[in-house]
Amino acid sequence: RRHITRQPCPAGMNWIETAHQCCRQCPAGTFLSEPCTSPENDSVCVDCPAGTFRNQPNTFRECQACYECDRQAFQSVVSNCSATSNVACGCEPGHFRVCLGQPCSEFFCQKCQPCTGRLIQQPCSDTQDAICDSSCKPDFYREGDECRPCPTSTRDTCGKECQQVCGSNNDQGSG
Amino acid sequence: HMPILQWEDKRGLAFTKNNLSYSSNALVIPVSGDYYVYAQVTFRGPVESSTKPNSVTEIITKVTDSYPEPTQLLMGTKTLSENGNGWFQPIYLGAVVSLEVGDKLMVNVSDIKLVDYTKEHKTFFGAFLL
Amino acid sequence: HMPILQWEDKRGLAFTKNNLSYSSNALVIPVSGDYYVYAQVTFRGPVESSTKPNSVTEIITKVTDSYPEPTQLLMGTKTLSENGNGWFQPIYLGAVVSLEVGDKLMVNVSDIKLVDYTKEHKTFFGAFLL
Amino acid sequence: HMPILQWEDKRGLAFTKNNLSYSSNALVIPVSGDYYVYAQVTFRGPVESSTKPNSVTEIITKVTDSYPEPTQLLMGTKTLSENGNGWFQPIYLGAVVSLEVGDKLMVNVSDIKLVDYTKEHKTFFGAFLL
Repeated sequence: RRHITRQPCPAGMNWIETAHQCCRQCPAGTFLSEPCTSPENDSVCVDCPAGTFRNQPNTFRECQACYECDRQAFQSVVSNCSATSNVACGCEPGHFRVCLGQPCSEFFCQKCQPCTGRLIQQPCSDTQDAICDSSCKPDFYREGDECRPCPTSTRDTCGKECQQVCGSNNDQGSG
Repeated sequence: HMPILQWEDKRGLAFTKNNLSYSSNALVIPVSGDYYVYAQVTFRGPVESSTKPNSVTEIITKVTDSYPEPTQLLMGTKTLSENGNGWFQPIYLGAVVSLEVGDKLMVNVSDIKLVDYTKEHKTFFGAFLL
Repeated sequence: HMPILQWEDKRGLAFTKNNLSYSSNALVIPVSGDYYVYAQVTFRGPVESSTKPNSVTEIITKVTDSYPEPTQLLMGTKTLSENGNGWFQPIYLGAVVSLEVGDKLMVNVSDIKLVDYTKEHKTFFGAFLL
Repeated sequence: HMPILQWEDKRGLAFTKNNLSYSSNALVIPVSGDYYVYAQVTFRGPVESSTKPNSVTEIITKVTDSYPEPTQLLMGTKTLSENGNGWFQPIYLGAVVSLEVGDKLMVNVSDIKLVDYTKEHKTFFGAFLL
């Protein structure tokens, strides 16, 4: 038998070593269960079992296992795995992505900073932490790099900074 | 004992051959001999429900019907120095061990909630006869 | 995709045998079968031109001519907690995978500038048929 | 040179077969060929007599009668970022190397006092002919 060397196959067909010939590719969402017996007849393609997918036409003997979203680490499912596409994950509300290198296929979901006592310049999004205004909101005074609410009752201690911001309010309040 | 990991043995890259079979969380040895046994577990954190661990441990153990106690074959243990935000720590183990037909191989971990199960190529387990 | 490592396949400890050949950065599979595939990459820093990475990643991938996307076979990813001065971080990966004749195996890394390629015994890549 | 580790080759999980023998701290190669050689060393600290190291290193070396200098086959080196209190750091190495009959394989470490030799499944060394 003339040894059939591996020839390039026409478009939409792949060389199948075990069948020693070109066979039609299986469509996305399926895998090659049985190669064709001759280039004319079709390969036997079977749907990807649940939890697996193939997003391209192929002659693989199995489908790729779907990834899973890391629910315990605050990830959420953006789109479920289907026979033709892998799962897509994002971050739960109140969290944003911290990428491990580019492309951002590996990432953590970190808690957004709360901007307590400040105006929010840019709200937290899936891909970026919130950006807080540097100055404190009205009725808040600065202590270190935090913004604290003005004391409602005179019993609370009110340091110099607090006096400056909240002092005038107190007089009116208790007047 | 430490919790035992469960494994996918059919879908994707996973497969069992030469009648090395997988049942109730263990690889079952079909033929006595020397095997190269290996496993990688990728640990990651933080996860909401668990406190910050200071170490992670992976152990490949053998259970033999004729002996009540599991035998620890290979162990990798690593302290964590990450400072609170996200961390990843893979541990790979592999060596030749003498096994008898019917022996069961399992992977135990210090804390199952810290195991990154999301991708089959980050956490895996296998063996082959020499 | 992540950058692909290039390998020395002739001098020193490197060799290719049993017509497992090396061409354009990939090990080319000559015979279909199950292979134990392994690679170690030693990462080190700091290197002046790159910012301090928070992690390093090594992935062994498979490319098949007839499929447009590479398949990730094995991945090791580790966050770095070293505080700025000199650091070293080896990542070893190894497992049995089913490969077809003509498949190509490559090693991708998160940042090629961080790879310590100065010594062949610190960063290496290979496979053998079972 | 770095200190050489000594190994238990009889009791417990240790064994030598296919006349791969162990003498004066080295595995002696009985038959020329390609071997998958591997070793894991678990380092731990602090130990009272040694200052806090900033890194640990494991090297598998080959000594050949016909060549005076040992050849470094595989090396794993890792900086330590743990902050002083108890730490563990396993290093696994494994690869295929071409060996001649009579070659001796040894494992060297940066500091023998830091090696956790207490359990055989934490620090181990072996090879098998392909």
